Amino acid sequence: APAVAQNAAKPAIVYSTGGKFDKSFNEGVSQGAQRFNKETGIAIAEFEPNNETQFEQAHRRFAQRGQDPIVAVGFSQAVALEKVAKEFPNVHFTIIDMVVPLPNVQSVTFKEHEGSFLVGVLAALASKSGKVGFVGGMDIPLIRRFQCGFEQGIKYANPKAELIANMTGTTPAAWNDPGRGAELAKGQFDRGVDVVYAAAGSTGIGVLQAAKDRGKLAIGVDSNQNHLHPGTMLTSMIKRVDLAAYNSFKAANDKSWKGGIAALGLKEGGVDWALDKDNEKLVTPEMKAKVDAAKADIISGKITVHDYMSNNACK
Amino acid sequence: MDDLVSLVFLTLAATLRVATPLVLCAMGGLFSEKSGIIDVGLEGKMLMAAFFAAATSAVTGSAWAGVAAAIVAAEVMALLHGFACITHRGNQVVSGVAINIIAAGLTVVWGTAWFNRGGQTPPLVEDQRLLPLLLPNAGDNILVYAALLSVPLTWWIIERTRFGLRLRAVGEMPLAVDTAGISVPWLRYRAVLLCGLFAGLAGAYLSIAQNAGFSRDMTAGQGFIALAAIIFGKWRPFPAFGACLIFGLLDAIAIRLQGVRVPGVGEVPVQLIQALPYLLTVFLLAGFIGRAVAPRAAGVPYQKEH
Amino acid sequence: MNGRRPLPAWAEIAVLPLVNIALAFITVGIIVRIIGVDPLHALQFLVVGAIGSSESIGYTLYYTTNFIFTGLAVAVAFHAGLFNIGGEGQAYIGGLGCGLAILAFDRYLPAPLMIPLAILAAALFGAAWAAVPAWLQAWRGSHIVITTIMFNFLAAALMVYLMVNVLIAPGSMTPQSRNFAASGKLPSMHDTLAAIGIQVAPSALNLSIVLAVLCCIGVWVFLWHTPWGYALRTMGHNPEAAVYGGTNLRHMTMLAMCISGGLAGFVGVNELMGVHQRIVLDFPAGYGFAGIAVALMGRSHPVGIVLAALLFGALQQGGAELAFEIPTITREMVVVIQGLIILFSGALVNMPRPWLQRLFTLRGS
Amino acid sequence: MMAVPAIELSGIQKSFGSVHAVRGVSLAIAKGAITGIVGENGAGKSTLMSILYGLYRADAGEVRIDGQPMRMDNPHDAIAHGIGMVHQHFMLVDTFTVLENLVLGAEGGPLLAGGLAAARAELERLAREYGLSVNPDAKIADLSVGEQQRVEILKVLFRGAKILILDEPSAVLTPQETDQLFRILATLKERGVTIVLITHKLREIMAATDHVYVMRQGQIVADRRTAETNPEELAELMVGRKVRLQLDKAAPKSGEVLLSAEKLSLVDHRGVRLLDNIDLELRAGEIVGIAGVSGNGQTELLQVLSGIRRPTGGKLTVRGRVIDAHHPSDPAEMRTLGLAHVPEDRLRQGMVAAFHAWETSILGYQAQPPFCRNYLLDGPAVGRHCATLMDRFDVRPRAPALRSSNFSGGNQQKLVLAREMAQEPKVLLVGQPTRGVDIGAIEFIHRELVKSRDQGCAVLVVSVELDEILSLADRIVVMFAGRITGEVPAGRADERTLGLMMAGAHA
Ligand SMILES: Nc1ncnc2c1ncn2[C@@H]1O[C@H](COP(=O)(O)OP(=O)(O)OP(=O)(O)O)[C@@H](O)[C@H]1O
Ligand SMILES: Nc1ncnc2c1ncn2[C@@H]1O[C@H](COP(=O)(O)OP(=O)(O)OP(=O)(O)O)[C@@H](O)[C@H]1O
Ligand SMILES: [Mg+2]
Ligand SMILES: [Mg+2]
Repeated sequence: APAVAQNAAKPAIVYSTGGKFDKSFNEGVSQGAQRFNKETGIAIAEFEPNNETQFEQAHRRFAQRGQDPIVAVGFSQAVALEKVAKEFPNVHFTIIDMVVPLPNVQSVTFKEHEGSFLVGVLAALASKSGKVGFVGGMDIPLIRRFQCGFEQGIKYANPKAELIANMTGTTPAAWNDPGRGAELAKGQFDRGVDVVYAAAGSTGIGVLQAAKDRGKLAIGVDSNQNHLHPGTMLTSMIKRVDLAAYNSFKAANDKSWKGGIAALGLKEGGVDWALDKDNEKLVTPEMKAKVDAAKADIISGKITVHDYMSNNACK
Repeated sequence: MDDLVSLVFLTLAATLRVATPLVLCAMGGLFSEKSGIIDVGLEGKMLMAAFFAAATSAVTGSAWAGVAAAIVAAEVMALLHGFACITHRGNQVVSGVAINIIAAGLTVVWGTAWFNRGGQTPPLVEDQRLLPLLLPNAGDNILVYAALLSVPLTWWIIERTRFGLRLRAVGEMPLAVDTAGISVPWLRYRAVLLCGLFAGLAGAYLSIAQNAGFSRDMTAGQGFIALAAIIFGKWRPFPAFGACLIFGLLDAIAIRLQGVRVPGVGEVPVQLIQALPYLLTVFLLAGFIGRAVAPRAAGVPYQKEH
Repeated sequence: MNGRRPLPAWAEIAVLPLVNIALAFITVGIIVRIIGVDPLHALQFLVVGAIGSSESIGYTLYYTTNFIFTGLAVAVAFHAGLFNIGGEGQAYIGGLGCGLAILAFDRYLPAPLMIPLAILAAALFGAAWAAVPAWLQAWRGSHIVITTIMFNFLAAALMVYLMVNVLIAPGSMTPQSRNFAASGKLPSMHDTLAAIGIQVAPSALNLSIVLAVLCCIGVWVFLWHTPWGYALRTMGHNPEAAVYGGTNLRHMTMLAMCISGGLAGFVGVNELMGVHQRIVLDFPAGYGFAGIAVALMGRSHPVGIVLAALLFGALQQGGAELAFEIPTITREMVVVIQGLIILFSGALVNMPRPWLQRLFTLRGS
Repeated sequence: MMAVPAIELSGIQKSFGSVHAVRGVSLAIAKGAITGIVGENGAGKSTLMSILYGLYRADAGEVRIDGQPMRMDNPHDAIAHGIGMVHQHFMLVDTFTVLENLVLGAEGGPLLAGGLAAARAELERLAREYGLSVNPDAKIADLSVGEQQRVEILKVLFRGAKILILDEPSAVLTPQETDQLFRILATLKERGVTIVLITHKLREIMAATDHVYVMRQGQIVADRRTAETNPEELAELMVGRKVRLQLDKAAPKSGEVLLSAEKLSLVDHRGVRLLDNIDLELRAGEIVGIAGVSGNGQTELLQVLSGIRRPTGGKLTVRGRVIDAHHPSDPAEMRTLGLAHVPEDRLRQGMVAAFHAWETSILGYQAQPPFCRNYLLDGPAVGRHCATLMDRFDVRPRAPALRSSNFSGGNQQKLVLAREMAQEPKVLLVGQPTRGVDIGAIEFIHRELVKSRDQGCAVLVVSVELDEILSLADRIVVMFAGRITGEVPAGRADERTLGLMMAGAHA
């Protein structure tokens, strides 16, 4: 690793209660951190709280130790972070998936609905039966936002296409129940679904597995999951949390860090669909063309994808 | 018409898939409870087994090694339960709760330490798993058949063998067994070990047959459902099996019912559907299907000289 | 036990639990070793993390508050011979009650009225959630252990339904209610102390701990100094004698479980009113189950429960700090420790007794 | 003594925690003879036998069978050496059939089918040989106590025991059943079986045994050839001082009716008639004794009279308060009506083993002044109350703070009795007043009961001990199968006729 400068940043991450390896945004953040660490050799302090009241403790403790910047992963940290950010106006904070309007806080949110729209288009095109499936994790607005964007994408590509959606559960266990995920997927396959989109953390692993076992197509989420089952992974809706974390660290490291609010969508490259060697065979040129067109339209504003969370409804 | 048939078939297949771990667990629990040892720890045993099944088969590359490891792991937990409840006459429910908590923690601690994937094991490939034998779409792997077989087997052991007779006796009146010159602890240990065996298989099913790998808390309450099935079946193998199937069916239907609008009612809330098995159990436990009588000595530590 | 004389009472109460905890920690030490960390080093972090600063003490006491509530809940049921494993669900629903009361009135009522009302609501809802299994046991003879377990699952489902579909604040990212108005906030300890001129580091500790202490006293008086407590304990030890003594077992079962559930419900007060200031999901976070261990270790006596709760609180806080300091130790380690304590001081409580007896017999002769 | 004794015990010691139950007992049981062991409750008889049977492990001492030293670590060894035991408390699995209970532990093979068939044949043989007939397929729960004991004996014979130990076998039998039992024992003796008989009934000792040992406080205090002793001597040896076996009391001055039952019935949820049209009157100043083999409704009668169970038919009047299926009462109300109840089984009903004596001393009265003042228990007051009770009834040790379980059976009984009598009740129901109580304490308790009778209290005594009923009661009512099968004034009652009524034959 390269030598570390004295006045280098001392970054820290406070993960959400989902834990560092949630196969979702926490994991994305830690990947960003690893990349930063590889490039700069700077060690990154991390903490996985096991209940929400530890957020405030963690923020304060890191700030006191002169850690900077401090990245808080997940909306639920907002309240705690706001408090501590006021106590330490000279420390830089970054919060992901939520907005905290303070000068020394950088708020990064993602337009998951836009990314989901694209994979929705792809799903509709790839589906022969005209039936597409969605398996969500815990039934919360964030996941509804994925589903809603996905649905719009499907309808955009094939108005007659039908969406069969399932939520996995009602407790956080829903993020960690691949068995149930698999059953839900199989249930959808039994009803004719041939492309399924999993937005369910580790539960998704079961969904993707089920698709593989049944020879159906599956769409991964958050990080690029195409490599999990080359051949049945149609694509992944990538959410570049890693980028968000990485950029924050990098900026802090070369003293170009800025507060403010960033909502990262397709335009900003915050969300996207994954095309790589693992799924190129599955994506025909026409499909690619159609998706790229949609992407361009969204970026140019020709298509506006409705955001579920703007009114807690998909219309 | 034709696809209706296939839908029915697939629903039944799904039912069986979901019911398999319940059935195995229930049969295991049945032995334990019949011998007078309440087992709230089925969940924990199953979880441990699931973890070691996946971990071992990921490392060795052999599904069968995984199954073996699962059984060993579950047996260790079973022995712990026995050690606490039989040898040291501890409170059986407490021991069970402890085992559940310990399993929930240790699987992740070890998982993170060994694979650092936050308690997950690496995803398993084909030959590290138990695959369907005849009907790929039904997912009829060997353990499903094992579960189906375990029911008549359990019945036969309990009703038709010497061991079974003594098992039933020790669950009702240990003192009578003791005065008949039979060792109560040894009898109960054997019951607990049998329980471990079945729980082990159930765990293996979860992580290397139904799924391709372990993930934290992947048992998600199924141990408790199995427990409910036992009571529900009034501590008899076939009724307990029936209960497991009902729960399985409920689940299979729930999956298909999600988001469907029921005329009049409107869309049934997901949460309600997911709560159904628990609601049903409570309802049935409330004696609306007739009172279920537990083995008289269940939960009572046996002690010659108070 | 033949031959050896039974332990003196003080040893039963004081020495045995300590031995049990020691055994648990030794086991943990071994596990920690296995994953390659120096146990003593870890222990040091644990202790410092738990009581090293006024802030950490604050958090330790804040967790302790929850454990006192659930510990008492389990204990009261215990004394009545009932095994209440439903603390988790009762805490959850208790919190719901507390939250609903506040959401309904915080705009109109001043704190002095709002707070007692919310606390009452928490108790009532918790009690109601415990009352159903109690009724099922008393009138339908269903196994209370199983029903309370089932009711934990039901509580979770109900809460998520309400949070996601009914109570969620518009535009909120997560299922959480709108924030409580100022009158719905239970003053935090550091503010309260600051008001009387004592400065302590801010922490989650709030006035619920006072409520917890009051509950301890209340439970003690009720169980050992009122005829109803007397009848309740009689039922727990010997139902037949209770009937003979003129106690209606069904009513007593209801009473015991309602008190138990109400106590568990207060976890909601500490969490929602004291800390989150809104209704959130999963705030009971295992306190209900840990309550079993607390009650067992505390020998179901308020004093013992306070001590056990302090231990568990320190574990929770110190454990977090430990995970903070040593990356290889994950938060689940704390779960394991709790589990082991439950095992050793609950299920294996009898194991060290013979050793101690031998010890005392030797000393005696 | 004859050549080699079948059993030889030397220096047997056994303690339970602080209780030194057996203290260096040595004795020899002659082959092919019937040897009796007598002793007050808690003398250590059952414990000694449990040790011989390998159920408890002796702290010290040696056991010899046919002269050979043996280690009796568990019943298996004992059974292997041909020892069989009929326990004071039956060792049967209620939910099993007679046959299943018979084969338990002697199934003859890992599969049941064969064993059960063989057992059925063997059972018929034994039935013919000893006239011990029971239905092999009946569930134990459905058998009468007498039949259950028969099963116990069959179990022992089935295992071909050469040494048979019976612990208080006649406690639960009618005189007639007892006679049959002793005929069976005689037959067994002819066949060369060695028999050890534990009993409290000196009459049986005199009638059946060849040799008798007397135990007290865990030791053998005497050893007599039956032919050379008499009941008075044995009684004295048991208690350690002279005892008057019969109680002398003045004629009753019975007054108004305080409790009356008309066509009182009780049917349980399974539809079994536990009480069948009971008509009963209880007058001030008299003692009514209820005789009968246990399990014939006496327990239920006490439960209904004391308000623990509500009658399903008929009506009960207690000092003017009318109670029937629709107007049930409860023990609390009954107490306010001046009815006190000393339950049959003090440990299971009358007290809480884990409670301090002072807590036990207010069971049922905890909510009443002076014990409860403005919703709080008045500890000191209760303590003083308990101390006075202990004085009056000479409960030993005189320690209100001692755990109830650490009092001896007799003293526990005195404590419960004291609690109820202290309320100066108008009606006093007493179940098995002297069960588990030694002869010394019996005297005292009987005198107390008569005293309260003379103070105008209406006393109802339920006991399975005929002698007790005969010596206490002014009127004797006999119960059988939930019915009253006869009533006899104490004067004109004798064992035989009562025995017949107890067996169901109307007088
Ligand atoms: N289950 C028990 N556990 C512990 N100690 C016991 C138990 N039963 C009896 N004891 C102790 O053993 C002693 C003798 O009890 P037991 O009732 O056998 O005496 P006893 O000879 O019958 O006295 P009494 O003549 O008054 O009935 C008592 O002092 C009591 O403390
Ligand atoms: N399991 C036990 N634990 C503690 N003490 C016991 C136990 N069994 C018996 N004892 C005590 O040991 C002593 C002897 O009891 P044991 O049952 O042998 O008396 P017994 O002579 O059979 O009296 P009974 O005539 O009432 O049957 C008594 O003090 C009794 O209380
Ligand atoms: Mg005895
Ligand atoms: Mg006695």
